Order: sequence, then structure tokens, then C-alpha cells
Amino acid sequence: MMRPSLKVNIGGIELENPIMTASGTFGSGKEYGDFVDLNRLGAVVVKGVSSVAWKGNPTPRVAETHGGMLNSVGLQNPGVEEFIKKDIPFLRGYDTKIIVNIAGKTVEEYCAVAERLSKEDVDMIELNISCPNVKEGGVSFGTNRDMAEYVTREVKKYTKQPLIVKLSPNVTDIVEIAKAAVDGGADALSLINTLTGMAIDIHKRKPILANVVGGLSGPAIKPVAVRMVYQVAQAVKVPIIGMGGIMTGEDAVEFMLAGATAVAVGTANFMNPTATTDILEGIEKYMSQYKIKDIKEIQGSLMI
Amino acid sequence: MMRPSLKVNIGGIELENPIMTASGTFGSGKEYGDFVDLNRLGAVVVKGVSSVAWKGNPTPRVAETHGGMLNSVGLQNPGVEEFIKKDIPFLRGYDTKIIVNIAGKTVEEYCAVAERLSKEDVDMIELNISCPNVKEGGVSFGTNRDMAEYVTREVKKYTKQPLIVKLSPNVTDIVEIAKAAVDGGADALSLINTLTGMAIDIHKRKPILANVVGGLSGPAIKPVAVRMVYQVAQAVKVPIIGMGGIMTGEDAVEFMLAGATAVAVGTANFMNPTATTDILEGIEKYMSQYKIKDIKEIQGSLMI
Amino acid sequence: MKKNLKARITTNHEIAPGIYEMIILSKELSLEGFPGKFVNLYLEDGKHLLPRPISICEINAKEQVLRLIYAVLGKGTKKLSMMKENQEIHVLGPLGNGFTVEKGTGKNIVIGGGVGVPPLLELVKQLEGATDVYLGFRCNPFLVEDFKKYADNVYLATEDGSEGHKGNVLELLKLQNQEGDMIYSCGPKPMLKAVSEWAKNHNIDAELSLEERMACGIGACLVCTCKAAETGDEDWEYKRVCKDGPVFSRDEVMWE
Amino acid sequence: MKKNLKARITTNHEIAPGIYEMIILSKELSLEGFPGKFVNLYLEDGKHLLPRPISICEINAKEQVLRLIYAVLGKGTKKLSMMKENQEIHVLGPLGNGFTVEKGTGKNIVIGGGVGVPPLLELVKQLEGATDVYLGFRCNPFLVEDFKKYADNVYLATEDGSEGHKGNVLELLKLQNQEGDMIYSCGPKPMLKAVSEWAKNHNIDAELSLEERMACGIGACLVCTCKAAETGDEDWEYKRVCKDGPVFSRDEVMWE
Ligand SMILES: Cc1cc2nc3c(=O)[nH]c(=O)nc-3n(C[C@H](O)[C@H](O)[C@H](O)COP(=O)(O)OP(=O)(O)OC[C@H]3O[C@@H](n4cnc5c(N)ncnc54)[C@H](O)[C@@H]3O)c2cc1C
Ligand SMILES: Cc1cc2nc3c(=O)[nH]c(=O)nc-3n(C[C@H](O)[C@H](O)[C@H](O)COP(=O)(O)OP(=O)(O)OC[C@H]3O[C@@H](n4cnc5c(N)ncnc54)[C@H](O)[C@@H]3O)c2cc1C
Ligand SMILES: Cc1cc2nc3c(=O)[nH]c(=O)nc-3n(C[C@H](O)[C@H](O)[C@H](O)COP(=O)(O)O)c2cc1C
Ligand SMILES: Cc1cc2nc3c(=O)[nH]c(=O)nc-3n(C[C@H](O)[C@H](O)[C@H](O)COP(=O)(O)O)c2cc1C
Ligand code: FES
Ligand code: FES
Repeated sequence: MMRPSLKVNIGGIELENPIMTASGTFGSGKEYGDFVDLNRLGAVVVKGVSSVAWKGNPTPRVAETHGGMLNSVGLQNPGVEEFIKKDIPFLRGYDTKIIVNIAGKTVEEYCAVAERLSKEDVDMIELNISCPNVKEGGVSFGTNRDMAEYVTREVKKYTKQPLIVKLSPNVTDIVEIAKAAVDGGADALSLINTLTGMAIDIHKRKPILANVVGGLSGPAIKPVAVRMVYQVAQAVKVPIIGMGGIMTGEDAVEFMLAGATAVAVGTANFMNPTATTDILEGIEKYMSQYKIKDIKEIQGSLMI
Repeated sequence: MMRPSLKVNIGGIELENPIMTASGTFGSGKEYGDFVDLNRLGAVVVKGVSSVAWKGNPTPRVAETHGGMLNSVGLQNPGVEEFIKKDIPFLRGYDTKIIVNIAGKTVEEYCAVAERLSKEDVDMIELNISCPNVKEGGVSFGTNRDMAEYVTREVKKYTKQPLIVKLSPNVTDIVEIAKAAVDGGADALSLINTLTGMAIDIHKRKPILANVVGGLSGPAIKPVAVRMVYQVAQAVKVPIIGMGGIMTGEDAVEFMLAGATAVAVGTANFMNPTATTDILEGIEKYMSQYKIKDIKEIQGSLMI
Repeated sequence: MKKNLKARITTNHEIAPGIYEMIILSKELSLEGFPGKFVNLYLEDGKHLLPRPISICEINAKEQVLRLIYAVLGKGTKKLSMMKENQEIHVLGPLGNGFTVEKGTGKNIVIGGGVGVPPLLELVKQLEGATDVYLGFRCNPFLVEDFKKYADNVYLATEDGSEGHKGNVLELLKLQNQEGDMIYSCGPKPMLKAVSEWAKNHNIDAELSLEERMACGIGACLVCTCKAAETGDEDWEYKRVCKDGPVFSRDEVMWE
Repeated sequence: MKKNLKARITTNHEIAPGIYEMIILSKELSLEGFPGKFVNLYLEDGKHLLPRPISICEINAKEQVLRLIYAVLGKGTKKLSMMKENQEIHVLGPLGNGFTVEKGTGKNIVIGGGVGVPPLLELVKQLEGATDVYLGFRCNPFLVEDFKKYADNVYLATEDGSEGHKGNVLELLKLQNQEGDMIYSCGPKPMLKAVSEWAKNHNIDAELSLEERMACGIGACLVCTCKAAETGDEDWEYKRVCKDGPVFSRDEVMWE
């Protein structure tokens, strides 16, 4: 029998399979390389990178919630030069695509990172306009239609690689923002980033996170993520990378049925370092159970 | 020793304690009366009532999600006349406050229900501008600043009881909507209603809910709810009724620390019919552990 | 009166491929149990919040136990099947309205399909009149011997023909030219719809036990509704399967 | 090499009020174990997603077991304490960098406070030089006899004065005019800060084991950071407690 095809295409780049890592949960892959064969991942999406080093927020930066977690890392990163020096050579040692998540406090900063990376050997850029953990810029771009379009259009001028725009779920109308990003030139969309949340230590009477609020991720948010992927898939033509609480191959299939071309695995890595490849195997099992020869048969095949 | 006081005041009405039922999860209390002493509840908030009977959505209307559930009941109710005839006399047999959640497809419909109830023996009105399960009206009022203010102001003209406005979490800026409702004359705010979500049966390749999308409730959404209560409490002076995933007395305390004056228990009832009074006892235990004599000492006492 | 309690599991094992028998010990539940009523079982694992409704298959008030028979279908019933003897389980029940046993003084026809079979056993035990039982399965029948103890006749159909008639129960019913005064049935919707039509054509009264996804299980949340109409009434409404049902009379249910 | 595996629990019981000993059987973990390293324990209950980091208290490579000592603090450790013998537990480890045992050839001072005491036991076992141990507890000391087996001297302090010196370990250290070449310490932040200052004043090298809330445990997610600076460097950065630590050298850690 022919092996089923799991190949997916995003912005003209062909991935061996639809499994990506969710930015910020997988570092640049080094640490997880002890547990999973990085060659088996469709793409590694690295932690958000800015033009200069960012220190991030004070600790505690994590709080456990029912079926989820809050983080307030605040995009700590060593800056784009360090990233280029250390992480690209490491990742190029593997047969996987490299997607660089970029962060900025101003449109100029986003553009500077994009321009710097346009000369480097990376496959795609993921524009994070949705991080709830930085005060300036970041999330305000992701929650305003016009800003979303504007920052996408500007960054697009400076990048040579396909541009993915990563959307925030903390909005009244996700479809409006998705369309704005596409109007601005996005080649693909990632959704969702984290929902803004908060947890309190009732004994200390203090917020658990030093930053007071943080981003909610994990299986708790999956229904919101699936809904947004579904709504956006009805409204735009570019490929969607779905994420938010994917823990199993079945969860990944759910996102693809809703309209995602690829999926990203985030919080699941923290519970099980082999989550990415376990999920890949789960998808393969589903495909063989239903005799699906090409993963494209799943994508968006929901019957309403 | 003196018994600690759990009394709270909302819109000039004094409740024996801060425990309410979340609208739509407790019927009018009859069914749960088999398990809990309704006299022990601060208030019973009844299922949304409209001017005429609504049939609601087709089934399935419920889907289980990780640490939560989706519902798409769609405000099925027998209409305000039936409600007045059957439920008010039943509830008046108990020493608890009656809060009527009202629904409408147009501003006129909301006003009609409010006016009809203004002559009846109910303690407060909760204006539901946030139900994601009805196509017209409902949620669009709750996601638009000007509409939220307008519908509140209009309904306020027709109601004699204190008016609570119940907000939707599916918005970019909850504080803006909260302020609009207060500007419109809200005496208190309830938050949060459900987050819009979706779940798919990957074997049938169909949405689980006949209505495709539904409202996510339960512990999964608690961090979002606590965050919104906290943000709104910083911005408005009216009392807040906090809800979203409250399962234990500790959860209830968390909401009060964030700024809620009272709390409502919804999904927890489905897992345990005595949830409301169990939660009340949990609050009492916390108060005695920390020697808190008056529940007002907890409310909004978070240290940042 | 409904009970909200922890009951001890005395037995939990597979009796047919994918079909489990769970016996729970509870004086209160055994006293309140009634044919056609069901209980809510809770998994209490933080992930699965909603109850699993399972019908009462048999009641033994003397031994103070309820017998439940369930199919492992999804994640929740899988978890149920892994519960151990002597473990406690959170149970709410008995819920719903049950069958009208009093109507069964004449000649009864009892028709069950798949996991709709178990709730009919206690009914057959309690029916006064003569009772013919029709049981349909995809394959691997179960509980057949139990029914033989209490019924006058038991007719068996399997879709794969491995045992009994090859085909469905409706065919078998027609083949037998079955006659009777009262029908009780539980099973998949298409089967119930067919039973309902057959009953109407033969002018026999019928009670049908429905299934729907539930949350509260006691009539408060309105998620478990089915379309129902008073006899002859075109103006249907959504009725609650958990409280107004799960047993409905033939003419109440509106089929899609 | 870090392992991601299921290990069998051979012992799990209370050894002091609220303090539990769990022994887990795993050849791989026992071979890779090292003083100061820790393991992540997973609850796998759908509600608590994050791992509970617990230090390695003792390693027995011959019996292929790890000994863990943990305090019941919140919901997760409560659940751990209810796990039964013979149950399997999901473990990731050993994680982190551990103490530099090689520095301990001279006179060692080992200082532990509360649940910071257990990770020092395997260290003391492995240290070559002479070792004086200071243990501080609020009340109800534990593991003291175990330390006596391997240390030259064990000094005990309890805040309530129920056993040993009434007060904290720092006072005791000063009372004894303790001298040494190397300090190893683990315990609450205020204690570590005081140890660090005392070490600086006495010009003694020190290694301190820190705690922080974690997610991945392997250095990928950056939630577990602490402020750290290269010696003398004012330009601090956030370092990962799980990967760059949990053991840091005296001069690296910047105290708030
Ligand atoms: C009144 C009543 C009596 C029942 N009696 C029996 C019985 O005696 N034996 C038996 O094997 N089965 C019975 N069922 C069906 C049984 O409740 C479901 O098979 C079971 O809930 C599936 O749970 P799951 O976690 O395995 O499936 P999942 O698909 O993982 O469950 C997800 C959610 O959907 C609900 N759900 C899924 N399928 C059904 C269904 N068919 N009916 C109702 N809810 C469903 C679950 O309760 C849960 O909330 C009965 C159902 C009802 C309504
Ligand atoms: C490297 C390291 C080694 C440790 N070794 C030990 C040990 O040997 N013995 C022992 O008793 N304790 C040890 N701890 C502390 C232990 O991890 C916490 O007490 C435990 O995680 C609390 O979990 P909980 O569910 O009971 O508390 P909860 O407050 O319910 O936990 C909620 C979340 O916060 C985290 N958390 C809460 N308190 C702490 C804390 N003090 N440190 C880190 N995370 C925390 C939990 O892991 C969980 O993610 C260690 C911590 C670290 C970082
Ligand atoms: C610890 C942590 C750090 C994250 N950092 C980033 C980041 O740098 N850039 C980004 O776009 N998203 C970041 N995210 C969001 C994830 O990429 C993902 O969108 C989100 O967590 C939902 O997926 P999940 O539920 O599978 O984790 C972070 C998430 C977590 C939990
Ligand atoms: C089955 C169901 C029905 C609901 N119906 C209503 C309603 O009629 N009116 C309303 O304002 N909110 C309704 N809600 C929302 C709840 O009142 C509450 O805001 C929400 O469920 C969050 O609280 P919880 O997580 O404690 O359930 C309903 C929720 C559920 C689960
Ligand atoms: S399940 Fe709540 S009304 Fe039936
Ligand atoms: S816990 Fe993830 S980097 Fe330390």
C-alpha cells in the first residue's frame, strides 16, 4: 500500500507534515531534541525574536489553571543577532522548516527584525501581533483592524519569506482582523494566541503572576480556538495554522476539519516532551482508520 | 463568637449572602429544590425570559469540552406571562431574592419584558445582552459600546427594580462595554457570560452542536472571567456579580478578591446539585480560617 | 426522591465485546429505582465534567443493588470501564419518568435495540401481562438469557446474522405477525421511529425511551430536549428527555 | 540523558506531619540521578497540567530506586500523597544541573531549610571532604537521622524550639563560629539570601539551589527564570532555574 501523504503547503513552502511547534513553547528546538527527532516535525516555530534583547517580565511567570495555564514570559529573547548566530545553524542541521516568530514594540522594530531575517536562511516569518504580555505595541496591533492591516503591509515590504500573521483571540470579531491581515498581504494566518486571563492566590491575596495578567493556553481554550479557525476559514483563502490546546492527534484532526492546513503544538509539550510526534502518529492513525490517503482530504471537510 | 456577616448589597437590595445561581443553569429553582434549601441562596437568577415563548435551538445542544462545556440552548423559555404565573409564586415561597434574566431580539422586546415585570414581585432584573446563542439582537448589543449603552438606557426607563447588565466576554475591551452599561444606568454588572466556542465530532466529521457554535462555560474559562472582573472592578463603581467556572468556595473567594460583590454558580450545578450551598460553606470556611468577620473585607482586597 | 450520593461498585466487568456490567451498592437507589429511569454517573476527573446517563437495567432491593449495563463508546464510558471494584462512584438518581408498568396488563410487546436493551429487563420483570420480547443487535448479543427468565417469548435478530434472525427487529416483528395491546421500546432513533410507525399502523399504544446529550439530568438546563407535541397537536415544543422523558408516549414524539 | 518514562511507585507514605516519602523504581533514573538534580512528576488528571518538580533526595543505583521527599502544600502534592504503591507515575528527569560535588574536597558546610533539606542528603553522601550539616525547620524535623549517617556533625534548629536550637540555622551557624571552604545550601529564599551574604562576608564559595514555578522543566519555555549576573556584572539577565539551575553559584544570583 502507498504511504498516505501528510504534505501541506503554506505560502508556497511545502512541509513534510502539518505538525509545527507553537512559538515560545519549544525554544528553538534544542531542548526538545533530547526527546523527539526534529526531522519529523513539519516546521519548528521558534520563540518570538525582537531586534534587540528583551529581558521579559518578573517571575512568577506561570500559573496553573483548570485544564490550562497562564504565562507572562513577556517575550524574553536574546535579540535577532544572537538568534541568527546560534539557532539558525542548529536548526539547519535538521530536515525541518524554520519559522521565525517576530516581535516588536513599534512598526519600525517589526520591520527591522523582518529585514534582518530576510537575508537569512529561514523559511517563513510569523508576525506576532497578538502577545498579551508586552505593554506597548504587540497586542494593540492585533486587536485593531486598521493597525493589523498596516503592520502587516509594512512588514511585508521588508521580508522575502512568506509572511504568517498570528492573531489574538481577545477580540470581538476575529474574522475582521483576519481579513485585515490578509488585505495587508499575509500569506497565511496563525490562530490562536493566548486568551488574557488571571489567577489569584487566595491565601496570599495576591495575583499569582508578577505581571498580574497572563496568557491562557492549553486544552481549556480549545473550543474557542476551533471556533475561530472555523470562522476565519469560511472568510479567507490563505492557509490557516490552527493551535490552542492541541494535546492529541484527534485534537489536531478537529482543527483541520475546522479548516486548518497545519497545526501547532504548544502547552502539550510541557506535559509530555514527545507530544509533537505523538500527535503526528495520532493523525496517521486516524488517516489509516478512515483510509485517508492525503491529509488534504481532511482539511476543511467538515459537514455542516 | 459572633457569626460572620455574609450580607451583600446590590443596587440597594440586601442579600443574605453572595451566592446566586447563574441564569439558565438552575431553571427557576424547582428542580434543584430537591437537593438544596433555596432559603440559603442569596438570590435565584432565573433562566432568560422573553416577551413571548421561544422554542430555542435544535438538539444536540450540549458538548463536553476539556474542563468545560458548550451549550446552545438558545434561550428556550415559555414567555414572561407563563413565568409570572408559575415561577414567581413558587420562588416567593422561599426566603431568597428573585432576579429575572431578560432576553429580547429587539430593544422594544427587552423593554416590553422589563415593563411587564416592573409590576411584579421580583427583586432585580438582569439584562442579558450577551447570549451567543440567538442570531438577532442578543449578543450584538453586548459587543458594541453604543448599543450596550442604548439598550441599558431604554430598558432602565421601563423597569422599577434595580437593573443588572450581563456582559459578554467575547469582546476586545470589556471595560469599554462595562462603562457603557454604567453610563446607560446599570445598577450592577454581571460577568461573564459564555465564550463562543465549537467542538467537532471527528468521526462523523460534523459539529457536535446542531447550532454549530455554542457558549463555553465551566472551570476552563475561570481565568478569563477573573481577569475581566478585575479589570472592570478597577474601572466602575457599581457592584459586580462574578461568574465563570466557580466550582468551590475558593473559586468564589478568588472572584471576590478580584472585585466581585457577589458570585453566581452555573456549570458547577450540573456536576453536583448541591454546588451552590457547598460553595457557600466553602466561603464560610475561608472566612473562619482567616478570622474574617464581614465578607466585605474580602471584596476587592487584592494586593497588587 | 432523587439521591445525590456516592455508591460502592461491587462489580464492573465486560460481559460482551465492549459491553460492561456495573453493579452498585446503594440502599437508597435500590429503593427508588424503577424500570425506565436512569442514573447519572460522574467521572470526577477534572476533564469530563458532564454526567454519563445510564439506564437502570435491574434492581435488587433485597441486596440493595442496581445493575447497569453500558457500552464503551467514548472517553467517558472508557473511564467507567476502568473503575475498580470497591471504588466509590458519584451517582445522581433515579432520574426521569420511567415506563408505565400499569399499562402492561394485557399482551405486551417489548422491543430493544443495542444498548437500548438493558433498560427493558427490569420492565419485563415487572410487567404483569404476557410479554414477547424482540432484541436486536449489530452482533454479539447480550442479556438474552436474562430476558428468557421473565418473558414468554424472546426473539433475537443480529445484523450480521451471527445469532438469531439476520436483519433487524422490525423485520422479525413483521415476520412473526406479532400482535399485542401495548408496546415498550428502547433503542436507536431509526428503530424507535420504525416501531412508532408500526405501532400507529396497528393501532397499538406504545412507550418509547429516548436518548439525548445531557447536562443537569434533572430538568433545569434545557439542553436535552426533543421535539414533542400533545396528541394531534401541530404546535410542537421542546420537551426535556431527562425530566419529561426519557420515556415518551408514541404520539408525543415528533420524528425528523 | 533525560528520561521521559513511567516509573513504579514502591513506597509513598507520611514520614512527618505533611511530609511524604515516595520511592520510585527506575533503572534509568537511578543511573542518571545526581545530587541537586530534580525530577518532574505529572499528575495526569486533566485538571493539573503542569509538572511538580521534586528534588532527588537519595539515589540507590543498586536497587534502581530514587527517593523523593515532598511536603503536601497544595492540590498537586495532595494528589501525589494519595497515590498508591505499585501505581505508575509519569516522570521526566533527572533535570537541572546539580551541585558541583568536586568542589567539596575540603571542609564543607551544608545548610538546609524545610523542604530544602531533602536534596542535600545525596550530596552529603557523595561529598569527599569533612562535612558539617545545618538543618532548620519550623517544627517537626525530618531526615535528621539520615544526615547523621553521612555527616561529621549535624546541627538542628527549629523555630518553635521543639528540637535543637530554638531559632533559625543562620543564628546557629554564627553561634558555632562555623568555618569551611565550601557551602552548599537549599531552602527558602530569605534563608538562601542570608547564607549567601554570610558566605560573601566570610569569603567562602557557595552553591545555592533555587525554586521557581515551572512549566517545561527543560529550559524551553522561559517561565522559571531568576535574576542572575556574571560575577561582578551589573548587566543582569533572567536565567532558567530548570536548566541553568536549580543550583547557582553564590555570585550569580541577584537577590531582590
Ligand atoms: C436516559 C439515557 C439512558 C442511557 N442508558 C444507557 C445504558 O443503559 N447503557 C448504555 O450503554 N448507554 C446508555 N445511554 C447512552 C450513554 O449515556 C452514552 O453512551 C454515554 O454517555 C457516552 O459517553 P462517552 O463518554 O463514552 O462518550 P463521549 O462521546 O466521549 O461523550 C461526550 C459527551 O456526550 C454525551 N453522549 C455521547 N453519546 C451519548 C448518547 N448516546 N446519549 C447521551 N449522551 C451521550 C456524554 O454523556 C458526554 O457528555 C443512555 C443515555 C441516556 C440519555
Ligand atoms: C527544582 C525544584 C525542586 C523542588 N524540590 C522539592 C522537594 O524535594 N520537596 C518538596 O517538598 N518540594 C520541592 N519543590 C517544591 C515543589 O515543587 C512544590 O511544593 C510543588 O510544586 C507544589 O505543588 P502543589 O500542587 O502542591 O501546589 P499548588 O500551589 O497547588 O501548585 C500550583 C502550581 O504552582 C507550582 N508551585 C507551587 N509552589 C511551588 C514551589 N514552591 N516551587 C515550584 N513550583 C511551585 C506547582 O508546581 C504548580 O504548577 C521543588 C521545587 C523546585 C522548583
Ligand atoms: C510559555 C509560552 C510562551 C509563549 N510565547 C509566545 C511567543 O513568543 N510568541 C507567540 O506568538 N506566541 C507565544 N505563545 C503562544 C503559543 O504559541 C500558542 O499560540 C498558545 O499557547 C496556544 O497554543 P497551546 O494551547 O497549544 O499552548 C506562548 C505560549 C506559552 C504557553
Ligand atoms: C446551559 C446554560 C444555559 C444558560 N442560559 C443563560 C441564560 O438564559 N441567560 C444568561 O444570561 N446566561 C445563560 N447562561 C450563562 C451562565 O449564566 C453563566 O454566565 C456562564 O455559564 C458562566 O458561568 P459558569 O461557568 O459557572 O457556568 C447559560 C449557561 C449554560 C451553561
Ligand atoms: S439535562 Fe438539563 S434539562 Fe435535561
Ligand atoms: S520551566 Fe521551562 S524554561 Fe524552565
